[in-house]
Amino acid sequence: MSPGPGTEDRPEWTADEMMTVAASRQLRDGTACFVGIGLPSTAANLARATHAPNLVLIYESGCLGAKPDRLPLSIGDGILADTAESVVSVPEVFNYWLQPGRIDVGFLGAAQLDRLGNLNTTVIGGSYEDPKVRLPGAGGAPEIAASCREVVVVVRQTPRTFVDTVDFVTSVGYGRGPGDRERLGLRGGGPRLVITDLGVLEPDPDSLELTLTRLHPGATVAQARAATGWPLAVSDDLVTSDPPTDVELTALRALTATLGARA
Amino acid sequence: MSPGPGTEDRPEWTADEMMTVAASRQLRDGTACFVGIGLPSTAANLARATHAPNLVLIYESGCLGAKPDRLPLSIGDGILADTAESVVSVPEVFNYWLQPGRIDVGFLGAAQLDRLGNLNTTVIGGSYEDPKVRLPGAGGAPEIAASCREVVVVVRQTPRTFVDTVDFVTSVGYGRGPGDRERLGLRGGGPRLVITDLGVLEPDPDSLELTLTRLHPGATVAQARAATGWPLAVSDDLVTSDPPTDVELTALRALTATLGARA
Amino acid sequence: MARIVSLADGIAELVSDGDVVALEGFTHLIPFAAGHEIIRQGRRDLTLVRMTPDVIYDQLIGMGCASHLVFSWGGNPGVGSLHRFRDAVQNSWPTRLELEEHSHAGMANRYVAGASGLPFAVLRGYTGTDLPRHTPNIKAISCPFTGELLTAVPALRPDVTVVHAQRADRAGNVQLWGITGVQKEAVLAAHRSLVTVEEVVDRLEPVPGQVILPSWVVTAVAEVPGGSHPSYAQGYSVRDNDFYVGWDEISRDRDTFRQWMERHVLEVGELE
Amino acid sequence: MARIVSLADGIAELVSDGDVVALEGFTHLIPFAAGHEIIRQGRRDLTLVRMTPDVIYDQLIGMGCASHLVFSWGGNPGVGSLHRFRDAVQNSWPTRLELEEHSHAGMANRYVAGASGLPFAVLRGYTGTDLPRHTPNIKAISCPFTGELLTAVPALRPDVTVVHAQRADRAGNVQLWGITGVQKEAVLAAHRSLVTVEEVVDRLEPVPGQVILPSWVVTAVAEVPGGSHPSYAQGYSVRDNDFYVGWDEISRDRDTFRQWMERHVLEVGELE
Repeated sequence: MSPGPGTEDRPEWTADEMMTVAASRQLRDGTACFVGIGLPSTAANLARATHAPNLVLIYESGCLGAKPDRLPLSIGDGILADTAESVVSVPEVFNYWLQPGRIDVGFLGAAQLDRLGNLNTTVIGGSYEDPKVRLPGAGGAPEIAASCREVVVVVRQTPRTFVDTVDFVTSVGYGRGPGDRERLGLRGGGPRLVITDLGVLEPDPDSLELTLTRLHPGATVAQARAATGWPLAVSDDLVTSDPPTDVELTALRALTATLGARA
Repeated sequence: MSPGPGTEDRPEWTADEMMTVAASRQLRDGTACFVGIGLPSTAANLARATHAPNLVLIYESGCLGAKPDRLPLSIGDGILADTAESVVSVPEVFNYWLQPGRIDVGFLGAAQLDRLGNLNTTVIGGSYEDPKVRLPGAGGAPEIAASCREVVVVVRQTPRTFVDTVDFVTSVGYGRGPGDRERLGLRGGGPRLVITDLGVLEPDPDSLELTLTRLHPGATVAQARAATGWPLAVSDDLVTSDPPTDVELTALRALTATLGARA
Repeated sequence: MARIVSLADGIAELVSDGDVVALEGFTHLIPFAAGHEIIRQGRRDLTLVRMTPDVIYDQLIGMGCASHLVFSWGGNPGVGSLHRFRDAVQNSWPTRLELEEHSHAGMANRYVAGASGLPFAVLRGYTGTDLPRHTPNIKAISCPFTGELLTAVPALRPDVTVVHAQRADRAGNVQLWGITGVQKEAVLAAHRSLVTVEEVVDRLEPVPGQVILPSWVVTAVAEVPGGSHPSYAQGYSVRDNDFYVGWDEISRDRDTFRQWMERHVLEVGELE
Repeated sequence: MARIVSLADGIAELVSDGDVVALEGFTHLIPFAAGHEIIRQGRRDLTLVRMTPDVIYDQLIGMGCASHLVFSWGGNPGVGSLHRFRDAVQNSWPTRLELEEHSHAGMANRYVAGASGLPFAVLRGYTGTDLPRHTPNIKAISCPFTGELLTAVPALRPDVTVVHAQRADRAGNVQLWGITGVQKEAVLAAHRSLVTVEEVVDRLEPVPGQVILPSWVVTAVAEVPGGSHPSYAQGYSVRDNDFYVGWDEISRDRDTFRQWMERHVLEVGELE
């Protein structure tokens, strides 16, 4: 049977699994990755379980080089401290490790994202003072987005998430366009990839606008356009992601089965 | 036999011993003391061995609450780390412990001191660029002098040391006089006592000029004046120090016998 | 020197209506029992400070203890939103909650400045985000050597900081280890502090990764075994992740929340 | 990832004439063997940086390796002056030595700024002293919130930092404990780093008070047992206080000093 998402009734893998696998593949062995909780943590631990055993996981709780054998529910589960090469204070992780640009990749999620990769995790609708939906807020994201050598965003693609204008800029992608990061003094490279359940977006080399460069097996350009709140540009060299391998799927499912396990 | 330094041939104690005992008596039990090496360290450890068992010794090497059972030669001997309640980094000892004014007493020595308690440990004679004598420099002293709730200076009294004008202000006492510490934004109280081998000087309540308020047994005002490079003011209420007790002398001699011992 | 007190006495003495209160903890060692005692004692108009307000702040907010929240991430980690926090912000229930919002890096440095006796801290942060538009105390500052523009945030100086730790000795020296977050800075930055501990012991055996808070910078210590549940104390307990997941349902509805709080917090004493 | 190298190769590769070099250590863990290798390799025109230049800097200065010294306390702790340092400052022997002088608090914060990727640090320091008159890079800075005047110092970014530690594992992760001074900051602030260690082991067992320098922020590790003598490595050796006392006599006279260095440093290989 050829690779693909199977039939609609019995997919061989879910779109979330494909997204997580695609994200994990972006992490090169031996690099250092600042890991947010949720999909980023799953993807980073999948990478460590497959092709990148020496990936250095940095959690904002202060765990440097954590090697959890199960998925933590929070960024501060005991398994992270137990397996870390060292545990430092929270001020130290931000000041000595993130801020100077030592971290290769920052993995972020978002509630909203615009075509220049600016992210919102603060408020949706209404005003800041009187929002329709109050989200958790910034956490480590603004400085992860500013200081990591590159940023990878992992987020499900929907018109509610992929919006023309974010309601609040919590974390800067490319700001208002070329030159903006430099003008703002942001020293990291910005969002290099946005990995979704449908495919992968990358900034256009000139305009920096997020452009569909890859589709996951079974997904279509029409689906991606329908899931995007701006007129989505599509690369001339659009390619299709390799489907998850058996090794990847087995490792991923073994990992997710352990989510938040207590012992 | 009445208290006194004995005969010239066989003093019951040396002037340095009297100075160290007088300094140790200034340390109240349960307070925190920032300890420089040399006489201050000896006095602080004597206090701990006698009337102030719960004196908290802070060494700039990062040893908080050190309880050495012998006198360290340096501020970083292993015995300090071995017996400390905690060992913190050097930036932390200055930023979290000294700078906010948490330390009750700073114990300092000096190569020169003027009538307003300003201290020099940098250069003597010539110019800064081409000095006659190059001394070790500032170390922790400027900020100890600035930030401790009070400062006690322990120094032998000679005309070379007690000078009209210090050649370099390494650490500020009362600057140029009343109001100067406040104007400079120094939050500690400044030098409350100068303890010498002849007696004790304290700032005049109005002028802040160091004034002889106490003589050690056997020392005279004439000696003190001769050992001072400015016209020394003498308090109307000049008193005589209590001589070292047997307990103090025994403890002091036991301590000094261990100076820098390796095991 | 820290005094050993009961939790009820410690809260009664150290936390007053209108205070700026930080109950810190980064997922690990969150002082839940102390928060519950604040709720039982009916404190009002608190300015709650914390990098990661989570379920205990959701409870304090939902019970009407707070009028202000200074924070950088208000969620149920790995689960989702804090419904009582959202209800307060979106609907002023049970009372209006004013927000002062930062990033983690900013909040961490604000504590560092407080602990260091400095009026402000400098960082690379916030630039280009919408946070400075809504949070007045984020300002630009230029390097006096290079002219480069950076960001300044003012020191945090809580009236009282409350943290949970594994152990204290009888003199009140406190020892914690594992993920120690920003707790040392939060205690050193505060005017007063209360530490709840799993146990009071004769002697603190050194532990790798330990942080020591000397007795002379702690106001009071209360022995409260299990005092961080459903958070955890490394070496004593594990995080009750099921509780955090279950909180989502309990807290979604105002009545369910109130009933849960009545039964599990208000009607029980210290030994919940 | 750090490479495991010989001391001679590490110095040859990482330390060049004209470099800004910090050999850090606060009484404990001073990298003497590395300093001796720099002397043997005949490096010149170094800007030596250190809070507490002591006997190894006295030796480097006396052997003519340095043209600049950035420091806060240059003495033989508990013994007295550094005679080679004094001779260089007072008489330009064997060569002129330019000083840049700070306080400990200032130097420590300069390393912190370097480690933090900031161009400067803020502290309460130097005010009212004569240091700012002679050290240009001490400036006033005002708090953007309160207007209060404080002091700014620029970040230190050595070309290379050299430290000694107790252990490394085979992947180059470094572990040190006891008095750890400003070594973590000095390594993180530097462009390159060399760590000499007492031993390379299979696995770093956690130790109370440990500082870990992950392999990915260290350039090279060299196994040099006893590499901090006459300083010490907690758990491996004790400070050779007699040597420090004896150095006073050896270093007082130029010829005695030269002869001692010939015999104990120049004529021996790595395993002095």
